[in-house]
Amino acid sequence: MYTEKVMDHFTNPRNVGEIKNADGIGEVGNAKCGDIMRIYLKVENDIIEDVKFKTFGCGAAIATSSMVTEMVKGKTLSEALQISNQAVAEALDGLPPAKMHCSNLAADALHEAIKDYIQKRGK
Amino acid sequence: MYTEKVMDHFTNPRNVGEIKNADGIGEVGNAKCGDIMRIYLKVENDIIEDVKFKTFGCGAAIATSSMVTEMVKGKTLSEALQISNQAVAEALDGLPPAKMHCSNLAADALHEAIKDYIQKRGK
Amino acid sequence: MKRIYFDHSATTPVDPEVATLMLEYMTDKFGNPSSIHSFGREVKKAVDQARQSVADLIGANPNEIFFTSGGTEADNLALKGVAYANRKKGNHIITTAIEHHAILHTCEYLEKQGFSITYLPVDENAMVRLEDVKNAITDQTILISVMFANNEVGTIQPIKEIGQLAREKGIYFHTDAVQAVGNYPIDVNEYNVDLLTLSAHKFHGPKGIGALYVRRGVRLEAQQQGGGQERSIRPGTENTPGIIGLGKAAEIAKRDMNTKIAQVARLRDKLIAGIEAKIPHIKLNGHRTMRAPGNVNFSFLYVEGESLLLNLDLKGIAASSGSACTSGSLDPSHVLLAMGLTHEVAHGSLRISLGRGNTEEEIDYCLEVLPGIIEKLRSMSPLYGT
Amino acid sequence: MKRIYFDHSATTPVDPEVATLMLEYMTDKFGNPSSIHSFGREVKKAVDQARQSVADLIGANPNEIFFTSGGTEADNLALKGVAYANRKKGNHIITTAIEHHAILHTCEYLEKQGFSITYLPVDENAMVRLEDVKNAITDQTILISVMFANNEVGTIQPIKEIGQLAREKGIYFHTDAVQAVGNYPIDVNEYNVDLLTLSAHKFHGPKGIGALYVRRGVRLEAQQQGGGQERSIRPGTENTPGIIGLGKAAEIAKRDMNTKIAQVARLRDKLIAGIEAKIPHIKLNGHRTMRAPGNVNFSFLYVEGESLLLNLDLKGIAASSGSACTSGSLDPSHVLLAMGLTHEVAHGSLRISLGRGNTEEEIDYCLEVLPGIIEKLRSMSPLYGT
Ligand SMILES: Cc1ncc(COP(=O)(O)O)c(C=O)c1O
Ligand SMILES: Cc1ncc(COP(=O)(O)O)c(C=O)c1O
Ligand code: FES
Ligand code: FES
Repeated sequence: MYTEKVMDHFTNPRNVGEIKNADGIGEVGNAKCGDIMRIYLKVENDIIEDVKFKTFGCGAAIATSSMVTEMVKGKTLSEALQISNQAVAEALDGLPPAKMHCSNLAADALHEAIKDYIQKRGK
Repeated sequence: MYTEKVMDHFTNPRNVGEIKNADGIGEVGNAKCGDIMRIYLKVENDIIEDVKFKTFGCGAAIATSSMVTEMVKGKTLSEALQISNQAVAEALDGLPPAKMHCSNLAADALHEAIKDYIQKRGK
Repeated sequence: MKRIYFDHSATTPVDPEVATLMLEYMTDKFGNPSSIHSFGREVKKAVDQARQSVADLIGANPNEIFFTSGGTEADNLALKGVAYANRKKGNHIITTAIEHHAILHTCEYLEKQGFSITYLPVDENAMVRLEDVKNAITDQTILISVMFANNEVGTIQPIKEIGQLAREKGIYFHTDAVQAVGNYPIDVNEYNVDLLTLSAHKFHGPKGIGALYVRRGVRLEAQQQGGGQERSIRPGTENTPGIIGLGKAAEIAKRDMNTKIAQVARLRDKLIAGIEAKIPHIKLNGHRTMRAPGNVNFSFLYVEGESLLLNLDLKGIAASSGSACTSGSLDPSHVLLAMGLTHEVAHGSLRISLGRGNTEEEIDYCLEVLPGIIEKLRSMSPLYGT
Repeated sequence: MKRIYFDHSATTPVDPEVATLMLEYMTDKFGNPSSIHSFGREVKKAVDQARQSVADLIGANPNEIFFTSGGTEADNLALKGVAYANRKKGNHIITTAIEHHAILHTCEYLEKQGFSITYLPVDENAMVRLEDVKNAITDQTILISVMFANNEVGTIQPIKEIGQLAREKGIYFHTDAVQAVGNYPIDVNEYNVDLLTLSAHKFHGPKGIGALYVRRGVRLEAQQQGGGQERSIRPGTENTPGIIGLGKAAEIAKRDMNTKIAQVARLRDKLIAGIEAKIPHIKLNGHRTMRAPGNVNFSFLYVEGESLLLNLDLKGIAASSGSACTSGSLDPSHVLLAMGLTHEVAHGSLRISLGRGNTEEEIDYCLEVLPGIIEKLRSMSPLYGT
């Protein structure tokens, strides 16, 4: 049901964990199925220097979390903001139709983390 | 579905045919399934000397026809009148439930033939 | 004694290749296709493949195929499913007098639920007249259901034309193609069909599995509730060996279609010609040319069908009849009566339905023993002029 | 990699003896049991024999057994069949909140048809309270349907007592015994059951076949129309290999019942004890003693079920979960929620269902890998306190 890429990211998720004193933290919950994803950012000069995640969710949720962290590491914030849920799913060679809503979590959590960083910096 | 005895009488029916100048002829039709049975009697001194049948009907109809002719040959008319449909079916070790109405044909046709003989003699 | 099977319209042997595959999906790859683990996934894949094969056999899309427990269930689902889902559009259904009981008795049931059913008559060859279909249509008509090939006399109906008529009027068109699918080339688009019933055991697949083709967009209400299987149109743990067996049977049927039809029709024509040459007082039932490739159906006057069957069985030949005595009901075949046969003539009907396994020798043997049996029964018949 | 099958509540492998017998009735003895010729008669006999074996397994009479395409169809037939046939007596049906969807969704369907349904709650062990049954009965109640053993958490209900209550009130009592028949000793008379659903594929018989037991005298309306098969209660060409396979599976289940239960329950208890000893923050779901012999169900807090299943699958272990992510629906198991679990806890449930083929080594292996997987997932979880 899952692609090889999904299973690879599920089996060996990249960037699991927390960042102490993160510059930005984003959390989204999937109201539909009760899952939660949290993304931590370390930002320097508008560049994402480090990113980590923690996720309580299905295989797709974990794989998209892992994939999105890989996709944004080293990117500028504005580049990162352009990553869509669709792009994450595509990077994983697709998700089962019933699971497409899971891929929303990953990009959303990332954007939340960026927003958090911007707000904190704004203070 | 049929007993061995039914199949025996069906495969080798006894007393098939007509009797020329029969003393009595009985015919019954099974209105339900459209079958017809005709029995011919040769009677002497109130004893059934010969009996033959012709039947258009299913395996049970043929077997009961054959069986009833065997049962009455050599019997007195009053003995023959006591043979019931049930008795014919029993002599064949039973009939399938759906076919029980067929066994009615045989005893009825016999009784019709006897009635016919009595009426003719009465004239 | 060698036994000869001439009853392929009743059921067919499962192809050994099909059976072997099914065995594998019973003992080894036995998972539930809804399970997400490897035991489930390997079966899910095979089920998808089978759905594709069934779709390919009738020119459909795999997501238009819904597996059922057989032809009877698919017929019930088609009629009730369309009737209940489209009740607001109308309450009138058109079918024919010669449908299988899976259609006729379902229609009678629907009549009790307030639907109005027209049972079209047929001509002496069991053919539906297009004109009759046209005249039966009202603004309440929501469904027309006409069988593809008749199971008793083999007549093939003008499905394409009826389908076109239905489409022009915006009425759904269902065909019970249980006797045709796998034995006759069918394409749901060419024939303008919206719903189609098929059953595996009529073309060397297993019993207990069939399918309903439902054209995308047709409104259909599920007739069984449960887990979400078959996109909730037909829930229940999938009969995976059955589905996979049906898929393989469909694949084989498609591959061998043309050679099989040619072979079977040749035997059929030989048998018909032989019987007509050898036995007097007979009547070929059904259409002479618009006829299922394997169907032979004669009435032998002055003879009753069950006696005939039993005598053939004693000679090792398995066939079938429309006689009341065989059916367990009190009337002979409703199909033969609808064609205008009298009770007596209908009573003496014999159906021989040929399949791919039958041989020329079997036809010869049948032609050898049949005349004697007929003669014997006629000599016992009070109806036969002496 | 060796694969371990721990999902016997989802489905079981077909017994090789059963499969071999079915093969014979597919390719060789393939006749239609309604046919009067020898091909038909030999199958008819085997079908009768199978009906006897199924009846024997549950202490019924063979003419009280009606074959269906599986548990889902039998559940539908039981509920709708009784509801429609007894509508004049009343329109109220009592069931429970933890039934299988084959019951629950059928009840929802019946609600739309004007029936009124009471869904009884359960206690924290998924047990129905007799008192609740009693209080739910009205003078409109025509049917009580309570499952025998729950498919998710294994709880065995007080069937005998509910049956007695129903009988005293003159209300029909149905039990969905799909998880129990063949795996647990059942006698319809001892348990006061009027209708009972069983399904072959849950006890090493084939998929696509089941049966409804209907006590003589119960008024039931057919839910499918067609030929007269199964005394017109369930028409359609009989799935003869399926029926005969079910019969053989029933025979084997009856023969091996006691040894099988002892063996499976021992493994179950070992696994439960092992998990409780090795893994913190867990909750055993279901009743500790009134529990199906093969059922193990735990919630692992801070863990999501599908991830857990996939990780087990990667280690070769096939199990199941009540997580929303697995079910494709948006809510986790209605059974776990009815027991009072929160969404999060229900989310982390794992069902391991054991069968006669499982071994001590497999339990040991599972106890070896499971703690690591749970630990890994927890370490990824934002819910798990660091
Ligand atoms: C024309 C036709 N329709 C429907 C059916 C019923 O199909 P099944 O036997 O698969 O229930 C049959 C065969 O029995 C048939 O010949
Ligand atoms: C309790 C229960 N009822 C009904 C069913 C449905 O039976 P089937 O899978 O044979 O349709 C199942 C299994 O899926 C079940 O566990
Ligand atoms: S004569 Fe018709 S059923 Fe026997
Ligand atoms: S997180 Fe629930 S379905 Fe993916």
